[in-house]
Amino acid sequence: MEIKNRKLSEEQFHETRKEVLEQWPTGKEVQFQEAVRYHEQIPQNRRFPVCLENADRTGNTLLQPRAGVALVEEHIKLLQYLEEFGEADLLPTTIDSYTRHNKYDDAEKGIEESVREHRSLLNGFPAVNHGVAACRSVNESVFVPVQVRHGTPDARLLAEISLAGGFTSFEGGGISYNIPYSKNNLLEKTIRDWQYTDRLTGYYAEHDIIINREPFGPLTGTLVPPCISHSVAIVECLLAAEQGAKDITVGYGQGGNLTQDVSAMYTLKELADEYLVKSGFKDVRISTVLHQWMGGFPEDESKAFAVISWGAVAAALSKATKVIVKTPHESQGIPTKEANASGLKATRQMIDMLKEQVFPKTDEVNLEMEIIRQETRCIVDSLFTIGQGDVAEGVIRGFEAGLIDVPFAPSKYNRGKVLPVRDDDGAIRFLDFGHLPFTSDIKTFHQDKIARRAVTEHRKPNFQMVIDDIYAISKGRLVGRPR
Amino acid sequence: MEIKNRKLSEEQFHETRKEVLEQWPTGKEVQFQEAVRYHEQIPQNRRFPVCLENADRTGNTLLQPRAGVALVEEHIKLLQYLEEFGEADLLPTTIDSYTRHNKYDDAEKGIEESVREHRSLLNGFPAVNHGVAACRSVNESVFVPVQVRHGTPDARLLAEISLAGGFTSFEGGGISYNIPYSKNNLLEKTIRDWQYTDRLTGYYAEHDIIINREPFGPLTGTLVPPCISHSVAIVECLLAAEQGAKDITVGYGQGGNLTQDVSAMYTLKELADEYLVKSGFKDVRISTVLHQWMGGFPEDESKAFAVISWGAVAAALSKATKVIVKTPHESQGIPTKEANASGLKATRQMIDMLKEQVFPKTDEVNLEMEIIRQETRCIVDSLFTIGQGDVAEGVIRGFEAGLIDVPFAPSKYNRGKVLPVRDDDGAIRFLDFGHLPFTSDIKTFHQDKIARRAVTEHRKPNFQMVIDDIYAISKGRLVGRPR
Amino acid sequence: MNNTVVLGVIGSDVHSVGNRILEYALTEAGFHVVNLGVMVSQEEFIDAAVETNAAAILVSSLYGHGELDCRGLRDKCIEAGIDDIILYVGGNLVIGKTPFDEVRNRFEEMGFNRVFPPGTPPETDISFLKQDIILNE
Amino acid sequence: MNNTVVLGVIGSDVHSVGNRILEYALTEAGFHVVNLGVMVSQEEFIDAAVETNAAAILVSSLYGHGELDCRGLRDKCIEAGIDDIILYVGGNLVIGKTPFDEVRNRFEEMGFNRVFPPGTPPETDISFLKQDIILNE
Ligand code: B12
Ligand code: B12
Repeated sequence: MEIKNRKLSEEQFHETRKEVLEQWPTGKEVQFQEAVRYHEQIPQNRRFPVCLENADRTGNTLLQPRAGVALVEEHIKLLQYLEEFGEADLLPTTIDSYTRHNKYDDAEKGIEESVREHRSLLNGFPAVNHGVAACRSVNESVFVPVQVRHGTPDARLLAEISLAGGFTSFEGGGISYNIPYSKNNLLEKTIRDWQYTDRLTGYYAEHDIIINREPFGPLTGTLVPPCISHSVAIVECLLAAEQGAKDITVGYGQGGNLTQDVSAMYTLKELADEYLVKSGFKDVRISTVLHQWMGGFPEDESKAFAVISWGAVAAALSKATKVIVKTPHESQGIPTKEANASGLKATRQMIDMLKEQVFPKTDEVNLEMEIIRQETRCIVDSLFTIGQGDVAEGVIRGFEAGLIDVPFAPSKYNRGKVLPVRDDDGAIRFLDFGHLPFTSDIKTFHQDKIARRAVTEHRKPNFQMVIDDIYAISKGRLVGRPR
Repeated sequence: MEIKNRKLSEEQFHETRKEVLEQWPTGKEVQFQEAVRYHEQIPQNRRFPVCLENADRTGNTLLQPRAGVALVEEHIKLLQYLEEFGEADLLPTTIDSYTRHNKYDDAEKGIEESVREHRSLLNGFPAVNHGVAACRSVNESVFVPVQVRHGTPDARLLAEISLAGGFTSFEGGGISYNIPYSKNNLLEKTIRDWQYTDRLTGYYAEHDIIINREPFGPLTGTLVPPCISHSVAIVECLLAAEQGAKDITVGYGQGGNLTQDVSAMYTLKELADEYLVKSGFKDVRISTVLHQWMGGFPEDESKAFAVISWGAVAAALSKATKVIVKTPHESQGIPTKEANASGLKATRQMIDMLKEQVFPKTDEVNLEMEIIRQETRCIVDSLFTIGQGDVAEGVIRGFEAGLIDVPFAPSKYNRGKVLPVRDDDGAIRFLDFGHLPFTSDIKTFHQDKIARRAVTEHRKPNFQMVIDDIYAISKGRLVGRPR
Repeated sequence: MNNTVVLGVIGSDVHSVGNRILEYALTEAGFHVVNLGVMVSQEEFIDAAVETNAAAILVSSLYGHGELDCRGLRDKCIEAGIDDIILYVGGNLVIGKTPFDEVRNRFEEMGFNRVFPPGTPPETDISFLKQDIILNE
Repeated sequence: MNNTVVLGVIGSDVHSVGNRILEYALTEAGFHVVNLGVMVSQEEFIDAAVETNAAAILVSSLYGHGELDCRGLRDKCIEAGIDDIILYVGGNLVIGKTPFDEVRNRFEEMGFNRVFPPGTPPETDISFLKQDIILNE
């Protein structure tokens, strides 16, 4: 299968479409023209792109939780609760893991068992099984825009059904929903499938319906250095834009060192804009999202509140367009609606208290920003090179060659050579560069930083140090110092 | 009564001492030489000055809650709980309000009713009524140092009993425990009484027992501009040092704007050192304490966690020696031990996550620090001038003249002319300078800052704006914008 | 309408911020406020109310000793011949976070006409106060 | 002691971080680890265990579908003739914060020998594992 970053022709698109809509009975509920008319009447307050643009214009950071349960009625109640008592600005519909792996049969069983046991046995909302009308009733039951959040390598049917179902934003991408979310899926396949999903978004855009698209920023959520997630975000922006997406939110998972996090957020939008313009896309609106710490959480709920709050600080001080909120139940399981609302409320308080404050562009921030820019450009440019100018081909070959490599990812198409570790200040650096195409200056920068930590800790930097860092926040610190 | 900042002679001291120890029957339990011997055998881990010095040396910020209940056994259980489950580094014994006003009869009734009703009807621990032995059993029942925290204008007997009772730190001062904590007490009287208390500390020091002293930093806790609390802290340092205190912790109540808070903490120690040295005190060890937001708290506990966390951030990033921790029950009432521990745990998580990070000395910080220095010097120097070189006399005349003036203080000896208000970034400025001896440059600085806010809000800065700011944090924001 | 009200913080309580704001808000709302400030004894409240012929006494208690401090206030009012005066109390009335219904009961039993939880905005007090004074006349 | 153990994350679960760490820790502790990685079916677990003559199967489930995914694993073991193999399960086994006793019961009933709560440090698993293998031999 050869993949190019080329817009799917209308013909190709419609051909595939037929197959996609046949994957599950609910596929036949999708009628594109009718869906466009449905979207036309959606009020402004329920349109994702509109709310994001307002937020950027007024300098507000919007709050969005994660949430999804098996049954429609329960899901609606959950969202209404988060809207009313959690004061969420944006809502999610998190999809269950069976649907994410296109196991609609298993999802069906999960629905049935959930009905029987009066509790959700699925870890999300099985939107495909529920179908178009159910999705619309979800969207219509709240006052704010709702996004589909998932982790689905092949999300074509999910996109068809949920967009026809009135959702105005769709998370994911052919890389970010493959590498961290699956084991055996070829990148060729998932990128192709996401070209379809993006083309669908573009097709809506051709009919004046703007759907927000959001590459999944945090990847594995575990010590991902900014340049890695930035590179994936940029590539996915370029892939989406090529298919006609007009409104994209690029994301980043908080690392914990404020200087690095702020620098990452400042460069994220800048670099996305830079590459889009360079590739000729001048009308794509870029907004940003910061994910509160995505790695392992402390068990104690009070401590979890501090982690949540620190994420809120990073989002507020870096002026993220929106922040994805964790809950005090994070380390334990899918949160109750109350726990979910309490994460939102803590975040709200912090965001609003910090509204007037910005993190200054100090020398340290400028240095960090410059490093992130250089690293990211090394990676993305090398993808263009190896793809002979085509970034779709480039990213596939790049993963093969390890020019880009996501730490701890489950996919066998990810090299898994790169090892991240924190430096003495808690910023995330590279202990092992694998095959990342970095200049020797960049490498020296990382090595020096890590060497300083090694001196502090009187030990060699090795896998044990990485493990200590993986556990660190859940054990109450940022840097996994030896005890 | 004429007051000079002059060390009380041993004679004067002993004369007063007799009277003091007769104020309540437990006074006769105090035997100075025996108390010194008792202190000599207190292990290092229970000595406040030792722990503070260690913290400063290793760059740690120590955590201290507030806590106190009516009965000895319950109080001990409370402290042990906060030590074990709250992981507190330093413990408090917060004194009840009757004792604070020397109403030992009322305290006795409170004790009796508490016994009868099996719940604490006092808002703190009545140390005077309980006496020396009870205090020792409190101190001996935990592994970390314990401080007496109160708000007592005349704390002479409390100091005698609690220091003989093995406490190694004593909060308060003749100004900071008068102006915000009482209505009719003459400054002459409270300063004189605190000279006695400081002299007692000095007397212990002459016997090689170093007791930590801590002027109460936050004053009324409500929009107090840094220069006001800094000035009081400096004056109380000078008063305490003159009487022989050797170990002093200067404090500041978080304002909420990070740049201002960090600048305040950086200048607090610097200015205290500066004035001590200038006055010839070269062997006084100064450490710092940041109080998490001391004004009105939000009712919602999740939101309270965010406020607590933001205080922890300010303490960590400004490298405070210790932080005084609030609880999620703050807006409601004296916290349960669980709520108290949860405030500690959230703070612990934040402090430890931020251990490696410092707030950079940006231009904004340098400017803010310079403003605080200038303002504080204007005030303190004017006190020396009006006191003809004597700062005790100076501060008394200064309060009379409004050269120093604490916002919202209940004391009738406070002018109450000064009005603070936040600027457009949330920093605390002066809306009304009252009679503060500021240069016109300083005044212009404040006026410009406030004018910018007025423009943003399309309204005149007036008392309504101040009220909006007083409510702001409890309503979920820093700046009280009109709705 | 008799628009004189006596305001103060009872006992050894020095929390002065809310008191300032209440004075301001009540005055803005047209009341004649006799503000005794903080650390006010029961006797001072009653003397002021008698002297100014006030329609209501507004007692604040924040610091936790409210229960101990407020007991017997209604009786003292009766002794002083102002049996029917409106008594309000508000603030952090008891020690520790307590279901407000319980708090309300305790203070209503002591003879307070209305009891307000922490964080009550002045607008609420004021609208109740106007109604109650008119009804009481 | 038979030191071969099969390790994997069951079902459609892709949480790979804990799996990496467990592999590392078990290997360091002297086990021969057959790590099947993430997204492992019941059949794959059993085939690997039979093939390598493993002493134990260590199942992780983080994502919440653990209950649905783990049912019947013991029966399949019996069918495959490895009736007595030690079965461990750990992670975030059910949906939502749940008292761990309840969780343990549910999984013990399914035939797991031991059930571990989230956040169990590898040292704990390892010391149990050594004991249980020796006892089982
Ligand atoms: C990082 C993370 C992710 C990353 C995973 C990246 C990757 N490929 O690994 C991403 C972002 C992709 C992700 C996705 C999802 N996640 Co996730 N994730 C986490 C998180 C934050 C940390 C997990 C982790 O790495 N911990 C660190 C490692 C070292 O610890 P560990 O995994 O717990 O493993 C240790 C122990 O548990 C133990 N252990 C584990 N297994 C076993 C087995 C045995 C036999 C023994 C003895 C011990 C043992 O030893 C391990 C080493 O110390 C957890 C919450 C948390 N813990 O804070 C949620 C969490 C596990 N995820 C959750 C969910 C629901 C999902 C999603 C469905 C999507 C969603 N709602 O966002 C998808 C699922 C995708 C899929 N199909 O599996 C839920 C599960 C809910 C539940 N059980 O009720 C959790 C608990 C979060 C929550 N509270 O909602 N996630
Ligand atoms: C600022 C503050 C202080 C300052 C006060 C400075 C000053 N002179 O005013 C300082 C630091 C000095 C202080 C000291 C103490 N405080 Co204090 N303090 C607070 C705090 C944080 C805010 C109070 C405030 O100003 N709020 C803002 C104003 C606008 O609101 P308000 O006071 O609630 O008043 C409004 C309403 O309640 C209502 N209202 C009030 N009274 C009335 C009456 C009527 C009739 C009506 C209708 C309405 C009404 O209208 C007001 C205006 O909107 C509160 C906790 C909180 N709320 O977050 C604790 C709090 C009140 N303090 C408390 C305590 C215990 C103390 C101390 C004993 C010491 C200690 N443990 O630290 C001392 C007591 C000293 C004394 N003798 O009184 C406790 C009381 C506990 C309880 N009831 O169980 C509280 C609740 C904190 C806590 N959770 O422990 N405190």
